[in-house]
Amino acid sequence: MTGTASTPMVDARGVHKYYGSNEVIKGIDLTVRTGEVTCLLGPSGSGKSTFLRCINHLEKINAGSISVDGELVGYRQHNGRLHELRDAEIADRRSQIGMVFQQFNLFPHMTVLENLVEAPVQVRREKAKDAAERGRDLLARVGLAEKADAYPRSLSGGQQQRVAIARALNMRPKLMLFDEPTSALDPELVGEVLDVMRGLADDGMTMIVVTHEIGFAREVADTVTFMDGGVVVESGPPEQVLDDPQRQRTRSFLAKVL
Amino acid sequence: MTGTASTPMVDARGVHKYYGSNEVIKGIDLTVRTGEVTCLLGPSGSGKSTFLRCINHLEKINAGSISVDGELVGYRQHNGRLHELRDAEIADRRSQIGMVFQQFNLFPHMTVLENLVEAPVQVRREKAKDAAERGRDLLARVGLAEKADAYPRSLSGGQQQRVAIARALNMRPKLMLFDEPTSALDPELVGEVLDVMRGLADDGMTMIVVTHEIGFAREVADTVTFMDGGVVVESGPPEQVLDDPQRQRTRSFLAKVL
Amino acid sequence: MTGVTRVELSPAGASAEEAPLRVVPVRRWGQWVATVVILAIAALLVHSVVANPNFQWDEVFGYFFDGRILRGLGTTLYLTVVAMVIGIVIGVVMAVGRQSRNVVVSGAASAYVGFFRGTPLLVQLIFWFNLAALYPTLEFGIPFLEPFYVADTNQLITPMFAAILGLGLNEGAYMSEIVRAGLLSVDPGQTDAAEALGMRRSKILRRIVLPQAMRVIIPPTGNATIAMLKTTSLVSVIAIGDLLFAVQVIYSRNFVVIPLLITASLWYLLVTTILSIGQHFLEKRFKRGERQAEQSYFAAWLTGLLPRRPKVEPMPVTAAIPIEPEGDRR
Amino acid sequence: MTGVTRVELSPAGASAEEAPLRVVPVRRWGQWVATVVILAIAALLVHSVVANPNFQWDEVFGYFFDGRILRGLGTTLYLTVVAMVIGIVIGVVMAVGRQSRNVVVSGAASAYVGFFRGTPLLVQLIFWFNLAALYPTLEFGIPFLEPFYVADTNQLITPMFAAILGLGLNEGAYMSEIVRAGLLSVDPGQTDAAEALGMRRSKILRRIVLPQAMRVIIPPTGNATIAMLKTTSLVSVIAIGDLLFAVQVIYSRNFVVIPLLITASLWYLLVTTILSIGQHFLEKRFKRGERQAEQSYFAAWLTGLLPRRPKVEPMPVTAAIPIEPEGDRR
Amino acid sequence: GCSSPAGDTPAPGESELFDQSIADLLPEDIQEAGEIRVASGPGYPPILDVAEDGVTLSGSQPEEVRLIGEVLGIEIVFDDIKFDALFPALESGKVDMAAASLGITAERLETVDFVSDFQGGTTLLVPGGNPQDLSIDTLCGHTIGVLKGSTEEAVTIPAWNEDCDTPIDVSTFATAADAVLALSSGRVEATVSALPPAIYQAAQSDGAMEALDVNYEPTPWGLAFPDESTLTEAVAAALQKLIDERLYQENLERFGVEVGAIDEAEIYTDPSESEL
Ligand SMILES: Nc1ncnc2c1ncn2[C@@H]1O[C@H](COP(=O)(O)OP(=O)(O)OP(=O)(O)O)[C@@H](O)[C@H]1O
Ligand SMILES: Nc1ncnc2c1ncn2[C@@H]1O[C@H](COP(=O)(O)OP(=O)(O)OP(=O)(O)O)[C@@H](O)[C@H]1O
Ligand SMILES: [Mg+2]
Ligand SMILES: [Mg+2]
Repeated sequence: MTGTASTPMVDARGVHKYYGSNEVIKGIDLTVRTGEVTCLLGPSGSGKSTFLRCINHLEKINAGSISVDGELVGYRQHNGRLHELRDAEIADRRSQIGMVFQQFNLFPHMTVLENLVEAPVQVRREKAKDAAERGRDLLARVGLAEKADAYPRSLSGGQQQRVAIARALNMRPKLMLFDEPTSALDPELVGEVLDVMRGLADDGMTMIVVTHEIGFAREVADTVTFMDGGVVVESGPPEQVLDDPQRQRTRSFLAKVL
Repeated sequence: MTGTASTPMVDARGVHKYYGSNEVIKGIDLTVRTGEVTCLLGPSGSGKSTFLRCINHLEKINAGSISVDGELVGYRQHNGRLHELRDAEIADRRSQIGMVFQQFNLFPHMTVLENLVEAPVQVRREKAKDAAERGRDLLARVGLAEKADAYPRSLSGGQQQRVAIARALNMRPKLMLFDEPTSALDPELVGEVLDVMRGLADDGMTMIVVTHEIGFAREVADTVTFMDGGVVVESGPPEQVLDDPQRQRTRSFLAKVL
Repeated sequence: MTGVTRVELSPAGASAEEAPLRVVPVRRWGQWVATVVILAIAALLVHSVVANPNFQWDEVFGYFFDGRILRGLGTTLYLTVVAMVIGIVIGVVMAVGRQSRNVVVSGAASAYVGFFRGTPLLVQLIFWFNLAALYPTLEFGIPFLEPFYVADTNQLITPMFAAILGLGLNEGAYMSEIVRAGLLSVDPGQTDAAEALGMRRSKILRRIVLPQAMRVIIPPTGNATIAMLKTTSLVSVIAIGDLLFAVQVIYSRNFVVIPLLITASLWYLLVTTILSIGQHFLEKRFKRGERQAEQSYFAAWLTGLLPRRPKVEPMPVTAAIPIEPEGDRR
Repeated sequence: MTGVTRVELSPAGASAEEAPLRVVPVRRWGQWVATVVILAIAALLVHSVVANPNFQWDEVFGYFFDGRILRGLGTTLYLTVVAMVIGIVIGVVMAVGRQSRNVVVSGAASAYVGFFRGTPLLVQLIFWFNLAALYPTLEFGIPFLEPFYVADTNQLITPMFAAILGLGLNEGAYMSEIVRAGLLSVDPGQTDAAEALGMRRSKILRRIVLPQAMRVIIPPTGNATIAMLKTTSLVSVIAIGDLLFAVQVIYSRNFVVIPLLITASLWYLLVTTILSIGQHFLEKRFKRGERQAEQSYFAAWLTGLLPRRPKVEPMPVTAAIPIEPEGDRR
Repeated sequence: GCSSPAGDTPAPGESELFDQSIADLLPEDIQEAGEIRVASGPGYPPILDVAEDGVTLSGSQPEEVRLIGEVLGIEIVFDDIKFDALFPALESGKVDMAAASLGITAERLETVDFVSDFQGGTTLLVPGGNPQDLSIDTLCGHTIGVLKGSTEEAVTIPAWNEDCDTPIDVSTFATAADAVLALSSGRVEATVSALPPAIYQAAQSDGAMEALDVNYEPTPWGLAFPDESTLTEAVAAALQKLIDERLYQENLERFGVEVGAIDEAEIYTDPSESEL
């Protein structure tokens, strides 16, 4: 069931999500092919974060289906029925999807390297030595080799976010989800993080990126999807969506952000 | 001793500030004339916030002097000596300087109107009715008339920041200090707050604004001051500092932010 | 979240229009076992308590409204209330004192806390009660000058006064730690903002910091109040009869020990429950303006017993931006 | 901050090059009065304690290393350690249980906390100790079937076991509230991040959430441990001799009450002080990675006594951006 | 506090028991105050107990003190102070004397004075029918409950233990009720206690317990006074008058503890005067 060129990495169909009686996602279809970068744009409250969280099953969806690399997230299909997975299996599938949060969410009580080593050792039962070795390589790649033994709180926001990316990458995920990875950063620090993401995209990582950085989207994205009020308003190649949007909502949003 | 056209509203001379042994402000001179808007730019850690906090004596300076509207902040000159003011007097002077923080810092246990009324009643001993009346006017002015009885946490960031501005204005200050008032906001919400500030500037309020919004600075500021490492690197009218900076440091900073 | 809501789901590759598949919820054997075990234990406990003649339920309820027990209960409640009020006031003063910039003041506050937390309450009670053994008269006045008021210690310090003094001072030391934690929990930005508005320290403490610290202060204070309810029984050593002492006096006569202890326990349970309800509402009161109410002990207990249904979520922080009317703005 | 550092200040209008003016610090009369009053009280207290013959310091120190008292101290320490360990374990289990999605599990945990907080420890101890009066034998087995193990209650539950059971179960209820507050204090983003990495609930609890909750859990646990030190003396009701009971037995023979109570108090103070030091280092340990260390009780006490000097501040969070070498990039 | 004036006692000076010559022995401050404050509280029936109303202090010793008050023509005010606070209360002058069924021992005489008013011997309280057939000579190796600070705990059992190979396993309880409950739950096999309360406890238990019919080595008990108290003489004289007029014995009979009657009220001030 692993991904081939023909199976898309992410295949979301008719996804609905309620918080209580409040419908936050109102039927979203989205396909991301392996190696592609999709940027999600949209105003605050449009459900971008929620959708991302549904993809790795941090939230259960109420209707529709999401499959990652050909496997349903959170369910197993068997004899014409959907069997809910148990926590352990969900955790296992989740470990193949990397996620980077707006607020970094590094583990403050561990050093940078310990942050990177924790999940491979605890989840994958890798040897600490192997995980640490790979971790150091990743840190070097994001330009933080010398910060391995620092604690997260002593790092700048940009540095913290790069550590968060390295932490996710150290699980060798098939898919990376980014939820506004630069919006908590000072303008000067944004560049550092976008550089790392650009490098990832060049290496062929499949990525879904929620962002307000239109410049980045234009440069890196294969597809730009504009969401509002829980639905996809417009989707397509960056040139089309960003420079020649068809819908009024998209245009008014871009007018404000640019 | 009140401000006339000739006395500057803010007159800082040779200001130095240490945190422990760490010199954060290394001799700053700055003059802001009544009715002028000064924008402070500079990278993170350059001491912008610290300087602002020195102006209203939230931090004691270690050398130099700062006077607001002709009066020393935190001291009284008498018989050739500087007498430290007691807390009550400092509080009194401070009440004439409004300050708006990056993180809003609204009082979460009070409604919006209560936030606005608190200081005039507690500090100025105004009648609650009068303060509330003026408060409602101010709320209307920042476009939040109908939110008077809401609690801060139920407001969006932009709304919260506008309440914070109204709260400071309700003390009828001579001078407004803004510390990155839009950097905690979503891009779409930034405009709301900048609009309010623009209106204030048009009304002739003296303002010092720490900001990364170059567009706003260009449009509204009378003077733009670029700080780095605790000193003023460059200062002048916006056209000059923003469009034709003389120093390399300024140029490299603007290159990243723009 | 584990509810078996019917979920329309279509497998990957199948078109969304196909009939939805049935979802088989995961079987959580561990949870079922836990449930069965807990219910079985609960049933056994209830059965063995109700059916066991040793509990002598007639005795238990026979004494429930006994005058002596009710009087003891009154003393317990009175002491708890008074001691907690004094303790909270002292706690606030000491917590603030410990943050004083004056070394002597903060040192004294620390010494107070160290001393009163460090010595047994029983000893403190005996000391206050018998202060006269150490200081037969108390003289009020300016040191080294003639005192302007001299009091016989024993007259000044009645047993009830000694009890209140002992319980209150002791509780003050513990409360000071609780209040200090609360004060530290309030964002310093709040003090900044209030100072920038020109408010004075005392006002800031009273109107801005303390009300917000209450959130963190209330739950451990609830713990402390419930503990105090039981701690008051130590005062029987200085001739004050509380609830527990009342039943002890009765059973030291008739040796109906266990039923009487159950009577006392039921009263304590009742009062504790009422206190928990009070705490719940107090917490709610001080959560005004907070978005998502954390569950207090009582609420957790209630919701722990009631089936959980999805409920309407509170308003989001970030208000959604209204969709503008169509019309090109470019 | 109030230190009289010499500040170069020039008045408004004067040029910065002029000779700096002398700064006259504000006179804080209130603080001076407070200082004098506190020092005077302290001096009076020390004098009256040391010089008062009623304290009989020779008796106090004569009993300090008495074998019975040392044995009692040993029991107190042993019970405190064991009861706190049990209490903490139960507290964690119950705090987690109360957050369970299973209604029966969370209801049972809530009932546990309600019951054990709500009834006096004394009653609980008497119950465990005299369980045989209610249930002469304990039968283990499957309900309604022949039990496979029958034990004599009194043999199974030794007095020490009853004491540990009583103290541990009771403390568990209080600790559960403390732990719950700690768990709630950890940013949910941490759980999100760990879940997104594929970690399982138990792992997340153990490796991510609990270590961070410790910051909030330790101070009230310190309070609880110090209280437990004194609470253990309740076990004398079931014939176990702790420190306080040891001195009570001695003075009930010879009536040297006050000096013996002082002896006990000094021991309690000593242990409390050691515990506070331990708490200080534990707090420091769990503040690894935190930027600005909050002061623990002990540190506050120390710094409250020592003169405060400006010290080198910790590294800023946001690292300053290094100034690039000159060279046009435009 | 729970201080309660003697319920049905006639006003001071009115009683036919009043004896001016004995009253003259009272120290001046007491005469001035017109009352003697006595630390005493229920919890050790039948010697210390409450009356039927459940509030008024009663029992053989408090009633005896009331009689003494009548002889002295002075008001008796009881203060219910627990044992731990008892001596400090004596020393601090909060009370003038203590009626708490205290045994007179050399150790205690170091810090207080006594006037003897009772002879308490030791006996065993065992489960009904005495299933283990215990007696005072066969206690070695058995689990025995005693009362904290009692003569039995301090003196008697250590003396017995000297003849034991396996020492007696002693559990020390704070109150008689705790000890009796432990006996009924089988926690201890017997309690060693003074005879009068043991008889009372057996009577209360409906046959579940019985007190052995021995009165082992009676020793003097007494009313306690602060060291060098000037009140002892008056109290001793008053008590002696009660003994001489047999009112003392009648009072003990009322509570069923006449086995402990003494013939002479003695003042003990020095440790050397005690046999214990
Ligand atoms: N845990 C939750 N409980 C209830 N409502 C929620 C929850 N999380 C999000 N919502 C609501 O769902 C809607 C969509 O939120 P979401 O965070 O997905 O938006 P977003 O597009 O990511 O916005 P932003 O740009 O502000 O991050 C909002 O109205 C929000 O209030
Ligand atoms: N309370 C404090 N104690 C010690 N150092 C401090 C304190 N506040 C600020 N600093 C240090 O002073 C320097 C200047 O900080 P400041 O906050 O004024 O910078 P800034 O220009 O406002 O930066 P930013 O854009 O990040 O807000 C930084 O190195 C910071 O670490
Ligand atoms: Mg979001
Ligand atoms: Mg700043």
